Amino acid sequence: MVPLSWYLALSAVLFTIGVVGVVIQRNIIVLFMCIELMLNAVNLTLVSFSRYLGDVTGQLFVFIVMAVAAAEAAVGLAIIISLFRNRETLNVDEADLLKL
Amino acid sequence: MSSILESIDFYFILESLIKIAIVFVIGLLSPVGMNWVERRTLALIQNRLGPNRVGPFGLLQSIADGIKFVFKEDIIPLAANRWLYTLAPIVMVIPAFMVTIVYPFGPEIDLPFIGPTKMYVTNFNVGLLYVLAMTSLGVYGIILAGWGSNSKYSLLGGLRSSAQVISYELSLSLALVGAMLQSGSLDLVKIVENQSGWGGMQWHIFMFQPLGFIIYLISAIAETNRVPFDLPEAETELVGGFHTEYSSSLKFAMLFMAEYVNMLTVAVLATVVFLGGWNGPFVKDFPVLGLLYFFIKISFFMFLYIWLRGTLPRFRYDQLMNFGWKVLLPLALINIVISAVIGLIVY
Amino acid sequence: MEQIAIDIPRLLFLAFAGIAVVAAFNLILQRNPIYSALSLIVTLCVMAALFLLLNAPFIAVIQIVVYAGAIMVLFVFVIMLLNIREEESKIDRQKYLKWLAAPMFLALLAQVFAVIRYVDTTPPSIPSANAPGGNPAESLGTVESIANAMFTTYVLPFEATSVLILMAIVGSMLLAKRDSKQDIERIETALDAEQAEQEQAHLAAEKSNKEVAA
Amino acid sequence: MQLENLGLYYWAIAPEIIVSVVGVIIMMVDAFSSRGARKLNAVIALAGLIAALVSVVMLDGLGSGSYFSGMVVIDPIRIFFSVTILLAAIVAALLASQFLKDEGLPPGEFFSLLMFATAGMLLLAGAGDLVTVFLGLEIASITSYVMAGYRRYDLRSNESSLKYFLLGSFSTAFLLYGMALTYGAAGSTNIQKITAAIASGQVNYPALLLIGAALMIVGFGFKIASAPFHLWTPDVYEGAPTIVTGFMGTGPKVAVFAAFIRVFVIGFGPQDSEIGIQLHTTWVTVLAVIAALTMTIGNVIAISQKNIKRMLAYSSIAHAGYALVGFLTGDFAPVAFYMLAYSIMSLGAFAVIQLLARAGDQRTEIADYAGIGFEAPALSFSLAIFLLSLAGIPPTAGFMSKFYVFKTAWDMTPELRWLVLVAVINSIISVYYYLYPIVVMFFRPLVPGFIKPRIAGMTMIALILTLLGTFYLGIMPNRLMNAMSRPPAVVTQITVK
Repeated sequence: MVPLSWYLALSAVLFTIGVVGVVIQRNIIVLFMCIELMLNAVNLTLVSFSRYLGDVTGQLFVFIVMAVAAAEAAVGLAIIISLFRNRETLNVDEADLLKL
Repeated sequence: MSSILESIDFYFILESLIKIAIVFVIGLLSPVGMNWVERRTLALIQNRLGPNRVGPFGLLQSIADGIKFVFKEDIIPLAANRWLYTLAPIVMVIPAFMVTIVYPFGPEIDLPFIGPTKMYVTNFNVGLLYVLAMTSLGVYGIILAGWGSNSKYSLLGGLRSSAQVISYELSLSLALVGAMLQSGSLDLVKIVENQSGWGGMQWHIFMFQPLGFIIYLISAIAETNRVPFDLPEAETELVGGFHTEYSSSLKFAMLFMAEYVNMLTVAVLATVVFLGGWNGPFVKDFPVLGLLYFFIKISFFMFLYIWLRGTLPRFRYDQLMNFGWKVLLPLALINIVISAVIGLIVY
Repeated sequence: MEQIAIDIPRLLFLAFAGIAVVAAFNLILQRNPIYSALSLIVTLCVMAALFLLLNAPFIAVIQIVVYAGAIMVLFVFVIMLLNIREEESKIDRQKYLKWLAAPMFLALLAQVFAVIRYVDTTPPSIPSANAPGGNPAESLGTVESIANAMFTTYVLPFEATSVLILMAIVGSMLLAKRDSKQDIERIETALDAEQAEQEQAHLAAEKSNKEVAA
Repeated sequence: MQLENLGLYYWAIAPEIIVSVVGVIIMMVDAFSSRGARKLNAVIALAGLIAALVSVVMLDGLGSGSYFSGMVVIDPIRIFFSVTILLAAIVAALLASQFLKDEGLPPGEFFSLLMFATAGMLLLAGAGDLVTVFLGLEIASITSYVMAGYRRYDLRSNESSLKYFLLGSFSTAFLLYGMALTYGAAGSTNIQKITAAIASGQVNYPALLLIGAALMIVGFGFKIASAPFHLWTPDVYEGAPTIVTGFMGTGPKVAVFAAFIRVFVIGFGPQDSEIGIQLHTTWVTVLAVIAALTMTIGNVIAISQKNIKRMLAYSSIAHAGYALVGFLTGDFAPVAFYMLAYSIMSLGAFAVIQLLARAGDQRTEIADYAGIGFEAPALSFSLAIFLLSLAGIPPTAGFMSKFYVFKTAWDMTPELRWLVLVAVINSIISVYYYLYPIVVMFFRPLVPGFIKPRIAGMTMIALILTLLGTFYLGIMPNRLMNAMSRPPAVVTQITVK
């Protein structure tokens, strides 16, 4: 039996990699993929808790998270396409019409 | 370390390995046989002779082709992305072969010397979903081949194909839902066993799933990129589609093999879910008959593929998309509603 | 500290975890989006294997169908559609963020390992507030158990998901479709009306100016 | 089947059902009617929203309790926040008609998205379980991303939508991680059960609970645009179409506040156990600091803004800070009242800006407003009133709501009196930048090329409604406050009807 803490550690590491990716990546699509990675890391946490608590809620939650991720991906990629139609770059730094 | 060794059931592993080897060989050889049948049948339909020089009736032609694939020089186009170009065939062939482990070829048969043996490598609780998952991974091979070749024909072929596969996968999965509702399981073996009534003829296609079967069949043909939905490799517009840049080397052989194994998978799924799998008259008394029935049903689908290829013209791309989204998908949804209502009434 | 027992699940876990972490790093360090996407697909598939290890076959298969089979296909498809090749080496205006990333990473990791030590040393006090009766370890994670929960306790979230999906369909269709002829016409009429109004106002202003001058 | 045992009681989610069904109806009507069914869509949307409003009021009669196995609850928090959300949606629907016509945008999708967003917010406001909190939040957010990019031929709108989307989903991941850790620690996702677990001290890993709460603060903090997670707000508010800005600055924020209150004030409220006390003091301290930061940053940066939409964006950050002060009192009523008042005046201000900005949001610099005071008196005076109300000048809603929040905080939480002082100082600072556009409008020469905007009937209704609301809440708030000050019912058992 693998200890719960190993799963939690792995998912925390993956989540952190995702966060770092969001910070350092400049390509919008890759940035978006990093967010997906973060969501997946959370899924791992949920499933491992579900297993170790003997409670199905965690897996249900993962199911909902997947539906949300799918919806988010569809909308997000549509936004990226509509941006790309108007301006041919996918570098976050160049989307700077609205300055800070 | 001793604890690891103790925890392993060697007999089980040996049995599984032998089964996997058998299934793998079937997977490897089926393209050869199917290809020969396809060429000869097409020739028959088109009033030609077809391959007839190598071996009796040209039977060895495909094997000769296979040998040629292995020994031909492997050319990677200059502009291609070497890494993706090489990866694509591998990505395509692995999921295709991974599905073969859940093919339920027949019922439990009492083999001489060995005892009762299940005629499949394994089955699980979510077998049907596993098949869908693996087939959905196959699309990456096409996409990567199209992208990695760095040629416009390949790219267009890859784009078309991925759009087509995504679109038709929806109606394909939804068409299966009706049968799932009736059998109440996602386990392929249980689905087959559920159809064993009526002396082995209580197939789902007769038990309220004719519409589901038709939807499944059409989407399956589109899913495997066969005529009349072979847009991704429409020779007249796209040369060879996503595999334009793959010369007849081992890589091409892999793409080719993956396509045929996918066709096999789709046929197996149709057989299992709609045509009762190994079920048929007298299977209860002579389980070996199950294997024969299974083979006959698969062959029927294979012949259907070739027949369609010999007779039907190709769809136009917009027609294809419209058909998928505006006809098949709603029909599949209606089928689910019908199945649910029937399920409420009958069960 | 006691000897860590090595058994097959642990070996498998370590192998999968290694692949997942390497692939995740590859995801964030690649310059070419398609390689990033491929690394993410690898991570997702490995994650499915981990779910199998956790005795959650349904979630594992759904993970592959939904994430690897649908979401990532969409990503790769968009990368192809927009034909994004290698990023040209541009001047990275936010290079300092990379320096920010390293300490952030270390801090988070330190925190993570602190928690893990903590979790390891504290035994769980209660199994669950709402653990179902019977032997959950056997049935947990099968299609039946998930379906049972989904259509009883979680029926409302399940139904609400349909609203979410419907909305996502409407939204993405709206944003991604090309302007149809009808749309362009409508926008042009609106803009024309705007322009006409402005011109009229301009004329009126000139007229009043003239009147004032007169 | 024992469906009765599941707590499936559809009246308990009547508002959500009405709103989403109307969303689908609008899509159908739009698909099968000839183009230009804008008015019809707007009327259907309004009818649906008003029906939902009626059903929300009727929810009160059902009595408090939790339904659908604890997925939704009926309590005063849900009722008051739902009313605010629906009012915001009604005003947005009233304004949308003219906006869509002026810009030549497709109406059907807009109204159905508005409906789905509202359904998500209502679900969020009534969520009794972390699963429904997450789902409601995502329905509301994803719809907002689409609506921010609704003017899809406009680059600014695209960018706004993209930034909102990226940062929104980034924060969602944090929120979700927080929820996962809380689930692991408390063994349940149900807020009541979490409370019970904390109260009895039966928490698996107390450290995980603390980290989970921290991550949830990050997630919620992003959604309500509190500092230091506010960076997306000005860009998104500036780029989105103005009425969308108005709507997403109010509706989702109100709904998130409702969920925030339910998770933190009720779920992680003061408990007797050791972990409960530790958790409560920790989050109260953290949120107090965040509130102070939020108000100060919002107000200070707002002073230097040249664009009125950006200015209002920073002002909305500051208002989130004031609302957080109410949050810390541990009572929902000040926050509910504050959010209602804020929604009304903010939507009113955005309505006027939308009219003055014209198609494509061309004129949103404060300089563009020079001298229009007496050219378009109705609009200018309304804008002035809304700005004064936002600044908190009596006798408007803004004054009353701030007074209510600050007074409650001063009385109920003596240890946080420093925060109230910070808030009062901040309100005084804010008067400066709210007065600036008013000065520009009335005391500067008219800029050439100003066209007096045409005001359509529905827009007029919206403006009158918001004006009346601003004064009503400012002058006669007693009835509402009395209704709200019933003690929030602590739901202890699952009621099945």
